[in-house]
Amino acid sequence: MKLVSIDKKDWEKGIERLRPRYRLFGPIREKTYHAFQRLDEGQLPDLAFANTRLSPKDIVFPQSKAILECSLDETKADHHIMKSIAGDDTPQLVLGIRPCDASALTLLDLNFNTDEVKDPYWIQAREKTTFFGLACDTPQSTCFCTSVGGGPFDEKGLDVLLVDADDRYLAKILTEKGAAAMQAAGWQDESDANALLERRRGAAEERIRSVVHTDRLKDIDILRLHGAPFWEDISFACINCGTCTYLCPTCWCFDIQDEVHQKTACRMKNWDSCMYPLFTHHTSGHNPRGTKLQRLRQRFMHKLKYFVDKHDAGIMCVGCGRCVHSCPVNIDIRHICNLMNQYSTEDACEAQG
Amino acid sequence: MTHMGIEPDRMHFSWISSAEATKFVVVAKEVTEKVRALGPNKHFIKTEARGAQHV
Amino acid sequence: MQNPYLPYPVRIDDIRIATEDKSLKTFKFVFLDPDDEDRFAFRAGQFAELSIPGVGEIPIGIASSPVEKGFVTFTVFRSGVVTTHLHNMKIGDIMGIRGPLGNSYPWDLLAGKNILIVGGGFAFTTLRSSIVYMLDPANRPKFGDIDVVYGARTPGMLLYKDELVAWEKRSDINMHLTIDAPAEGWQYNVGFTPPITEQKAPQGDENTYAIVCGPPVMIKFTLPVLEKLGYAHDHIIMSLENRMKCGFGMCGRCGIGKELVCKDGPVFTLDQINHTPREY
Amino acid sequence: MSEHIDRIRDIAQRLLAEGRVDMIVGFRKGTLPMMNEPCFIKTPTAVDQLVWDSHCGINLANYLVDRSETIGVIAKGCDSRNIVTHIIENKVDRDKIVIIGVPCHGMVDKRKIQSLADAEIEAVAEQKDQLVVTAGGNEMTVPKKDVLQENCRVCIHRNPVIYDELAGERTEEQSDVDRYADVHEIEALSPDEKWHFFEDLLAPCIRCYACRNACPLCYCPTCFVDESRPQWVGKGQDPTDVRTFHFLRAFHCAGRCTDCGACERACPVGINMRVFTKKLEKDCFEQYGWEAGLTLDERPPLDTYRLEDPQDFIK
Repeated sequence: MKLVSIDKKDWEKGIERLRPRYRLFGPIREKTYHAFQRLDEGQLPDLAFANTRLSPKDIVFPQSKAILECSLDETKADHHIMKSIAGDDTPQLVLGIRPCDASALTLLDLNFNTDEVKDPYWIQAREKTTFFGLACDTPQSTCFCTSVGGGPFDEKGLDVLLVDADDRYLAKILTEKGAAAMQAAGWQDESDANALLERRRGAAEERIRSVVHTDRLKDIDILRLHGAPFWEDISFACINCGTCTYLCPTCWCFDIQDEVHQKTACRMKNWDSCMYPLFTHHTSGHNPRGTKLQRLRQRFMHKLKYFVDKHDAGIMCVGCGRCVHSCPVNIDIRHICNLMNQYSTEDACEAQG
Repeated sequence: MTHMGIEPDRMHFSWISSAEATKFVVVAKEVTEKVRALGPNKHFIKTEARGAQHV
Repeated sequence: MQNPYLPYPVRIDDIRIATEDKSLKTFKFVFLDPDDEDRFAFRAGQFAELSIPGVGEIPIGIASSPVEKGFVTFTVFRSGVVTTHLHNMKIGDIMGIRGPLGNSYPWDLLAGKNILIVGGGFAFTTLRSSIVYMLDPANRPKFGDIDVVYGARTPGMLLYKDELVAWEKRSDINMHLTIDAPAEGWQYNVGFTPPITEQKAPQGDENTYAIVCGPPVMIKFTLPVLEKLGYAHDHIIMSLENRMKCGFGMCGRCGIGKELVCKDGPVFTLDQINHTPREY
Repeated sequence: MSEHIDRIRDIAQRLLAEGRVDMIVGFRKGTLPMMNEPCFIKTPTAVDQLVWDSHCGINLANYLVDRSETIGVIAKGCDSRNIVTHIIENKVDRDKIVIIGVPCHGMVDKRKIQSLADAEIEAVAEQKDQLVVTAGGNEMTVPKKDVLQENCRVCIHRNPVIYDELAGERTEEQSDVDRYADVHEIEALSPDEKWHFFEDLLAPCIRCYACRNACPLCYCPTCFVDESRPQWVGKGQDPTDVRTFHFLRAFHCAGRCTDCGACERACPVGINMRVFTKKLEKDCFEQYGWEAGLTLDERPPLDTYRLEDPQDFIK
């Protein structure tokens, strides 16, 4: 794994070299927050941010994406025959994704890219996208990546890891794709500052203050956790909005919807949320998760138990803290994870306040 | 509706009794002319499935 | 790369009203590209998404049998947006089918075993597929005794009546048809499915499996009967339903615990279901 | 912590101990600065969990519907007005709630406080009308009136309008506020400018429905956006669909909205959707002299007809 030093004086020049080859995305400051956006001509990513308000998952998993279409005009030979809407193959490059958000992509891979079925839209978006991560020096009080198998300098899901080292960036090249982009940018000064990088890593990891415990989740029986009494207390405040799921870099659930525009039918893949009653509502009127307790429990059981049991890849959470920050009623996954992890039958008798 | 930016002349309310044929004709003509003057509506029209930010 | 969202184009070849109240119709589809039929190779118990462009998709169990070639059939209850639209379509209309999806009844495990089928109402579709499959001359020797208990409210609400009558006459399958209340001209059993099962079904043992499909109330009262008859929970096979969209395990809504009804199911043993949250 | 909390706890404890209520709905301390979490308390010994400060902006009237228990609910001015609306709309049985009214001095907007600091806020303490904000290890003192939620800044009903117990002295109502300055600004725009104003306003919307779900008025079993037969609104991110959702929701709140600010507060992307609901609130006030949730004795303007109702929009 090659380490390259990028003098900050060469940063803009390199980005200009990348622009003709890649569709560039990066964090942009908007009023009081940062958001990942397509970088317009001459626009540079603003890397002075804690984390973006929304996760950048929509770059590879858009909130709303037209996937199939066909004509409904019966005079056309191929009417009513759905065809895939060919995706655009233009390579794209995301500058400055945080390691937590990048490692989330590897969790999404477990859903969208399996041995049995592959989502071609996901695969295409993943393949055409190169991720330059920005090692995190400014973790927030709600960050807990180090508890969930990640870290502020974590490399999972990245092609290049950038580390801000004052007057330069240290770029750790992690994949072929990353190497190609580095070459295209003309950033080629090899560096031996591994020790510096490791020092910064250690310092950043120490700055993570939130801790969650996940060690016992795997051993607790699904049905016992499912029937735990604490769900009533936790779910009381929940208003069943989709904020946590839409902001989450690892939430992947989606809906499929048809729309008709004049004589064209279009099938879309839209984000969906387990928080919504409609998510599981049967046509008959029956709803297996008809109460907010059931829906809130589904979200946390999925992330912290079902996923753990199914994939043996830790919990389905990268510790970015967005849901903690943005939940309108302060439902805190750290608290719930710890409650679940320490749950035992004795707790079942405890009176609920 | 006008508060959100629909042109005021596109909106019209009238009480017309079933016996007021003349008023109906007058109002219908007036509304038609006003809407024609505004041209085709640009708002609340979906032409294709948009919304995909990054194709 | 194969696109799992993309349906095979099909033409509606035939539409038959399946029950006297006209709430169910059986649709026969023919693939526009004959090669798609091979790609659609399925086993009894699987389902598919019937896909109507501009309207939506609906997961329906496959009613035809793998041994029936040249077409696929689905019997569809009119209830929601897509099924209502489908009921109004005509022979010759073009639409799509996506699948086959889900697991199937565990045919490898069932080989050499006695099979009890308990069905109620319009959940008989994949059971019909299974019976036709087992009765196929090439397959019949692979199975022991086959018993079928099938109940509906009235004679007119039984699906596939012509076939039921034909099976009644055969000696290699024991049919126990039943309706809720006596009706003129009805020569078979009268009573709800669970008690008829109790009277007619064979005892459970290591070599006998029960496949149960029906409305929740029938399931609720049939399971204790099967337990009484000696069927172990891992010998009771059920097919679950949940709201689905993708049908191949990605969209997330049909989960019951860590299992997804669309991909890990819809067929589960009662034993498996006992170990998952009852969220179906 | 505010001066009201001791009285709130005393009342809650008494109500629970006397068996007058099955549970108290209030706030407990959140896990983040400037956040409290709605909670229920069922035992008299647990009332110490209850908190009351300037971070209780969530409207607790939202937690009263479709419950079988007799509930003691802590209500500031706007909460109490929404409880009145619930009673008028038969969503809550007056006999099954005990209202613990709390005179309110306005709730603070955590985004406004955060925008004053360079670092993440670590703690916010209250000293009467001042907030002591700790961020990045530094302390600063901020007048509370500068960081109030926008709706609280212009609120003229800070005292509960209906209550069974009152947990503090009535506070003086604000009288020198321009309640509709923002609506007037929009009204002055041309149709095209209005259209673009709302287009920009709604561009960040992710349709998480936090605004709808935080709103005590939005209790429909199936919201119109979730209807499938017919499907009124597309489910994607088309701006037409997004706008349809927001405007229709606002219309559904016409004559019912108390400008409690729950929608704006809940929005994870900071959209001020109050500019729609306030326009309708203003119209109801100006045309029918109606403010929602002030009295149990009068029907709201949209379900009554009076000969003198203004009808100059009908030609």
